[in-house]
Amino acid sequence: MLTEIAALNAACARALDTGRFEEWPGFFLDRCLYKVTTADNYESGYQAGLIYADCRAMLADRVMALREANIYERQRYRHILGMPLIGAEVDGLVAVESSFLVIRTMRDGQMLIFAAGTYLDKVRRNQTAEWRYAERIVVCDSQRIDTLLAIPL
Amino acid sequence: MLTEIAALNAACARALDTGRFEEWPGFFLDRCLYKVTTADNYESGYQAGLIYADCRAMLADRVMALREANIYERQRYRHILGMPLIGAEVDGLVAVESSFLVIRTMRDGQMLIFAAGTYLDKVRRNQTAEWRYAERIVVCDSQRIDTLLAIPL
Amino acid sequence: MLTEIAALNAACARALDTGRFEEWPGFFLDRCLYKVTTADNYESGYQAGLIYADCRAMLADRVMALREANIYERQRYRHILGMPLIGAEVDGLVAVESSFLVIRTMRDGQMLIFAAGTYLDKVRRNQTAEWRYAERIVVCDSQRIDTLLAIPL
Amino acid sequence: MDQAVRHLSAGAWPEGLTRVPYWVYQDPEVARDEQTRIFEGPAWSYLCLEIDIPEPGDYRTTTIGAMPVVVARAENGEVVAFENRCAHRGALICLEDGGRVKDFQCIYHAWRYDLRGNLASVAFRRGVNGMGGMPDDFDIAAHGPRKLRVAVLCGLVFGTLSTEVPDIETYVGPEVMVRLRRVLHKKVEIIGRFTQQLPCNWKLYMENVRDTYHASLLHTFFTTFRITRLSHGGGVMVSDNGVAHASTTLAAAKAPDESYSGMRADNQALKLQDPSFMNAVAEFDDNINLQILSVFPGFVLQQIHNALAVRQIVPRGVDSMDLHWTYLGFADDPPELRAMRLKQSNLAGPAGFVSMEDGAVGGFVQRGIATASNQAAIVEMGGSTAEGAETRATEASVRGFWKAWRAQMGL
Amino acid sequence: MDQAVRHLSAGAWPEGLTRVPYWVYQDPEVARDEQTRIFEGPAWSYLCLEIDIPEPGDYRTTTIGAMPVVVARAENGEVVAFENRCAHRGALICLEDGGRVKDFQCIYHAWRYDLRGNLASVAFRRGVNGMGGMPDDFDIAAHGPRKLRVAVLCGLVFGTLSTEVPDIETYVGPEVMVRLRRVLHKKVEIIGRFTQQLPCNWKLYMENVRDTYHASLLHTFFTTFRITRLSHGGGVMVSDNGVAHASTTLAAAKAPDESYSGMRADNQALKLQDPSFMNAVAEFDDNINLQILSVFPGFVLQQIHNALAVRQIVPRGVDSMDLHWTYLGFADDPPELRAMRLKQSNLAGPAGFVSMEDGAVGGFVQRGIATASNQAAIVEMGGSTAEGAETRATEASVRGFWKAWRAQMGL
Amino acid sequence: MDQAVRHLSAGAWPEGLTRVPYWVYQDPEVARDEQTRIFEGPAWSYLCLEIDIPEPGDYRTTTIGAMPVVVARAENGEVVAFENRCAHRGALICLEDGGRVKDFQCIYHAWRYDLRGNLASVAFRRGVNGMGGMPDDFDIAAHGPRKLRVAVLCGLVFGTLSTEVPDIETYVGPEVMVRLRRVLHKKVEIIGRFTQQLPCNWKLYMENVRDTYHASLLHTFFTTFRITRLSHGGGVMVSDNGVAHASTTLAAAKAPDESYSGMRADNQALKLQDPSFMNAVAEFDDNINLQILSVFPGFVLQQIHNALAVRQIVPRGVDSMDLHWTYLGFADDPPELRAMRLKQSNLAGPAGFVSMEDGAVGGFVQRGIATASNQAAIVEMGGSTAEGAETRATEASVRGFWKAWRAQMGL
Ligand code: FES
Ligand code: FES
Ligand code: FES
Ligand SMILES: [Fe+3]
Ligand SMILES: [Fe+3]
Ligand SMILES: [Fe+3]
Repeated sequence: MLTEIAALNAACARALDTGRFEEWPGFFLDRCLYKVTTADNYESGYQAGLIYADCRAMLADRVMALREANIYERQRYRHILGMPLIGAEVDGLVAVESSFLVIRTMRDGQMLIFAAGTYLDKVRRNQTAEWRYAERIVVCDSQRIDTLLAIPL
Repeated sequence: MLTEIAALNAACARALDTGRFEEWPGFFLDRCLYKVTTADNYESGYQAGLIYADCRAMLADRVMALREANIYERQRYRHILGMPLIGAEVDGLVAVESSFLVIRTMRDGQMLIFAAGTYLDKVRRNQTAEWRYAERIVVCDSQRIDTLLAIPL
Repeated sequence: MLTEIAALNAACARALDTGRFEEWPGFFLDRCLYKVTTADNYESGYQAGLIYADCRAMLADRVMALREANIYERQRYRHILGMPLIGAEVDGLVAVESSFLVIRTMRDGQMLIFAAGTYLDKVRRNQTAEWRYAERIVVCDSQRIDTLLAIPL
Repeated sequence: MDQAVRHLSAGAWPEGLTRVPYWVYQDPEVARDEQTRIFEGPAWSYLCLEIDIPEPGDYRTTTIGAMPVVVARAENGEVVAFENRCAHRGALICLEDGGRVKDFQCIYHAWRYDLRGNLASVAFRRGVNGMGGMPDDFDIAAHGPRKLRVAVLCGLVFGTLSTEVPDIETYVGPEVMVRLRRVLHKKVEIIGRFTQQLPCNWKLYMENVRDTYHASLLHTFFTTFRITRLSHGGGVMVSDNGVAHASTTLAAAKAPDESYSGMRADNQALKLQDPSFMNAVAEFDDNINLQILSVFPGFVLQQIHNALAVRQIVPRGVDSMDLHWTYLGFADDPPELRAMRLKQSNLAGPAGFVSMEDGAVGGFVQRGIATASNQAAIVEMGGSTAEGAETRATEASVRGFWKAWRAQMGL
Repeated sequence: MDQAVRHLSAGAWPEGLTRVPYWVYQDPEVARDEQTRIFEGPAWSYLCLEIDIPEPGDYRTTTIGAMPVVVARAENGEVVAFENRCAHRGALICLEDGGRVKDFQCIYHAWRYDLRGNLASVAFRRGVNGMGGMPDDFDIAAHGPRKLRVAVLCGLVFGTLSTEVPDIETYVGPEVMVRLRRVLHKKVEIIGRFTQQLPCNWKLYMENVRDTYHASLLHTFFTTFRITRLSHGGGVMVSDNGVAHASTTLAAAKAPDESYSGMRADNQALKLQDPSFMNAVAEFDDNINLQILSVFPGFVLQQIHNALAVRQIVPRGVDSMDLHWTYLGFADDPPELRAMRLKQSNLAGPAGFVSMEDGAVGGFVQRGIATASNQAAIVEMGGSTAEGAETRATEASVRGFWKAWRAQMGL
Repeated sequence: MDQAVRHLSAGAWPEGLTRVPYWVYQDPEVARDEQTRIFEGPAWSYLCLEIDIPEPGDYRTTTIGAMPVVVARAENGEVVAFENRCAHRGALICLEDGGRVKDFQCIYHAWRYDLRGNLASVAFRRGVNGMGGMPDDFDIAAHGPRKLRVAVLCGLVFGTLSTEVPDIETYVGPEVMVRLRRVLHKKVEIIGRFTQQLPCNWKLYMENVRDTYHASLLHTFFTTFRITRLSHGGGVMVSDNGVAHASTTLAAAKAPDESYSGMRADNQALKLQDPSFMNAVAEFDDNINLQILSVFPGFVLQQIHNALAVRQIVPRGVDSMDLHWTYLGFADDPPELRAMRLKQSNLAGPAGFVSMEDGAVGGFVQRGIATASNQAAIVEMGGSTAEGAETRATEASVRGFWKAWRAQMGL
């Protein structure tokens, strides 16, 4: 199972790193919560996120906006993921924690530590028995975002 | 076993990354050696360390000092760990090598590559059959420390 | 198998990170392709590489040159590797993709995100049944190289 | 380029308000003058929210330009502020974003300050065993960090070192005060805090905030989903001194609108799979969808549907700045309204559908003008004055910014 | 040191061409003057390859020094170029490395430009519903980014803001033109693109390129495998204005050569396990193994056996620069020749066996001279003039660089 | 703030030694003057340990301020030093931290230097095949890097470019020489080397070292475990020229001590689980627990119980510096003493229980004074002179630092 969850995380990160954003919502269940926040906000109990989606449709809309509506300079992410820590299973949902690091590379080649932090996930098998995210809270260590956050973390 | 050691490394790193410093000495045996040094020092055979503890009590004292005595600006670590390389077992001690990267995030959100290097570990099962560190030599690639080294690596 | 490939990647990276360059060609088959390029070049179909070797002998010559001929300031790499993604097997060659991050530490201790990207590998067991690289295309996210590229990625 | 590439000639200024020479965004001398003449000068700077420091002993740290500042609630409940610099040898007195204390103690040599920043005691002032210590004539009362004049307005805390600048309401002006009170009409609650680092001069961001012309052209999302279009009702108001502005957009007419046809920004192909998050809850009894308000030099108040936020602009250098976002709700938000705020937090902020571009466009200008410091921007949309208008197809409010800036800079 | 550590005194210059004061690599004032006097002055800068923009509407972005530039192919097939800065408020007009467009539209307020950079339209110029918009007297034709003068030479695109500088061929000079045409005699094809960031002043790299003295001494690989040695035939040519240079090395004499014995660079112990990649395919009907050519200020053309490349030098600051490599083949390369180019791509570039050191040595100088700004380099090898010679044991071409540099800088 | 935010006015200086204007920590002009007037001026700078270069041909590289320097052991065993800059075109002559060589060869064009830094040969000086080469009148003896005057003192190597500065012992002064000899009384051995990068002006760190007032107030660990308290015996001595200082703390009186009661620094709740590492081995026949010694501009010698170290201060910019730590033992350390040194390495250094704060506090000051360059620090503890005292409740030694600094800067 550890390997399966690690593979889920890796595949999800790979979809983002290779620019195949359309595949990204597919790693989530229809009814899900995806939020990007920071450790300070998380600890203060502030509910808002930089990105906040309470269903997969909102994730799809985010991707659509990135493709069709929003302007941002060409950039790539590279996720480096830590080993997942599998937590308790509560009514079918398995809690998982994984460290992440994202390096952002801009069009001109400039590389930057864009984000580091923890994924606080709740995963469940879907109808076809594949692990999917029912919840993913992206808790960034830093409350500072360079320029903008376009591609999801 | 590889997975067990990887899990030990991950759990130890997580205790530091989440600020639960008090748990950190628990990953070591009572009689142990913990030292933070650099590749240059290691290769020169210089024995002193930035942090040097020859028993778990000294690790606990380090944590006590960080909590009660020392002043340093609020900061977080994020450890990203490589796959452990399991070496030879010599009288019950298994040699393990793992690459690490630590990103430090300061209160104002500034992120920095704080340290990268190798853990040269010797691990053994304790009475309750859990893997623990008998020795951890933290060999940093760089001999340069930014500002100060408060939280252990 | 996943673990075996991950171990191959880790061992190869370790040879480079510990300065044991002479061991590095040994991770490749006699007839192999090793190329360091960038995502932009790869997507544009440009064939040339920063480093380009179409046999193991050229890898050995690269190491010889680094040792005997080329001048570059003392530096170390630290590879942090992602979980390999095992792809299809086509006539005995298994396709593997793995994310990588390389931190370069200079003599004076300065650390830098030197490279991040993906290894596009084709691996096969050699006569002694060890996994080896038949092909390794190092696709860097950034087309920018700081100062020079001496040690292979 | 990693450095200035021009001999800059601060001082020369084109006639009128319709041209802005590019050296204002590049010259380190200008940045230094701004610190003394604006941030430490006769201007009110936003410091924090009153709810950040509800009780006596609560404090919060911030900066005015580059000056570190402590804001605290004194014993008598008064809000006070002072420079975050120890009178002894200059260390920061407070190292945290905020907290609660009995008094302040500098970590370096333990000099103590009361909650108002008055030096209260000097460690070993009398020495030890009759040796050392401070001279007897050392007058504690004569030393301490610089004190600020503070004003609390609708739950916002402003501060200034200036004794000349008029009171905050006069500074903002009656018209914009109405707009400010419209939004901050009851107790707010913080629902998120983020910092966005922008690769541009701080003035480029403030111009962007005041630039009613760009929104529907730069932000496709705005236009396509008809959140704001120049063809919608509303307008912009600017205080006489140029210091404050507010722009509003009325709810969209349902009628078809061809004014953007053919423009990149008008992409009728776009459809949302979950349009629910656009169903804003009506919470202000008017039909204003969107109101952006600013107070010179660095304060912004945002209402985009139910997405409320305060933004604080802090310069970091000629080509770098921090934008501190505080996402707000009201303390008495009913659940469905709060839920809508969380969903609509996708609209603004560093990842906002309609604000993401604002994080980058200042950098595009900074890079575009790299070698054009002796050229000038054209700020002529809507004429040449800084007066409000019934349209947003104007740069009047941007001109108002420069009116205020030049007055303070003496340029 | 992270900052200049001297009072610099630009202006003072030693007699003749044999000394170069170190402040030229350190003084920010000098860098600023270079931008105006050289990069925006009477000099031709390399912009891109003609094949980068084959069809009308194709464009590519680059910089001349720090000035952002767009190069485009106009409707009539002409190659044009203009500053990448919007006439309105200065945003970059193009954000991509290149592409194909019908016209250019600034993202900020949607002002449009035709392929030549002429301002074509202003969004909401007439306002909306009769309000706002630009003044009636606003003259679109009177505004736009600065236009460049463009020249296409052997598939290379050069540009300049200057109307005085003579045509490109006169600028390069007849002798070096012959060398340029020798290599670029037919249609090229891009086989790789890389950027190398060097920790040195841009002039240190250009000197290195023109420094025929260093190659066989710094690059052991050159010497040991006898790719180029000072004892080999060939020489260096420099245009009268110092602007252009070309150096050549003839195929090695087979005879033993003791001239390097005992030097680090001569390591006869070295043997290649796969020497095949040194078996260059003869493609130019002469016996020139190696030819390096440069055009002031920032263009380099390389032929090292079958490794062909164009290098563009872009300063980033007094102690930082970008080197943009474009690895080339010919469109009609037979497979075995193309295969050899790929193998020989190991010779040059950021990881090149014979060029790796050039990426570092400029930084070694920058650091070596850290506190020596009032000292000077000795550039006396081969005498004191900037004339070509039948040997490479000379720094004549380096002196030529300074001849051209001082003429433009008026120093 | 990423840049200076003030118009700085070096030159103006308050009366006496009790005020230090903050612009001294901020002004790039001051940093440049310091390089020429102090680091390259009449001051002795620490270069390395004599044991770093035991044999002829051994060398080590370092810097004096920003000037790169090579220290070498000549054939005759003499210690020599010279600027690490090639006489030809300025490249670093040595690229390693140290090593052993027969002579020095610049990698760029293979110019050779003997162990004293004299230019010995020029590659291809006579050209090749009768062409090229240096002019016949080129005088090798007339060129070479700047040589340093060197002094070896108790196994420490110091160097200066100045011929005026008196010999090192006079420079340090008799009183502090005694303190220096007390510690370095026999052959040392290196047990660790680390570099700490501090976010502050170098003078803030040197003030901290000389600041006997702060130790027990900033470093709780010191106070709580009674390593040093102002109530302990000991004192501070300052050389007449202000150049050198030494402070000492005698073993604690066993009596209870209320002088810190109520201060943060006095936390009697703290208990060590392993107090053994505080059981210092008595190795100097006196009851001095702790001695800190410094020599202007950048040398520090530390004895904290059995933790011995040399620290070298190297400025990197107005707000950045490197601190190079060399942890020492004696060559003849018995095992238990060496073991105690290793345990006590926890006390000092970048992670030291009683020094960690010193790495950060300079940055707290640098940030605290960001916009206070026209304000001044108060350095009045213990009066207004720079004379030694029998107490550490004084800033006399800090005033001594400024006495020396101003003398050299002519301020
Ligand atoms: S600097 Fe604050 S007490 Fe000394
Ligand atoms: S800046 Fe280009 S259209 Fe406004
Ligand atoms: S720079 Fe040293 S030999 Fe040329
Ligand atoms: Fe906007
Ligand atoms: Fe070269
Ligand atoms: Fe201290």
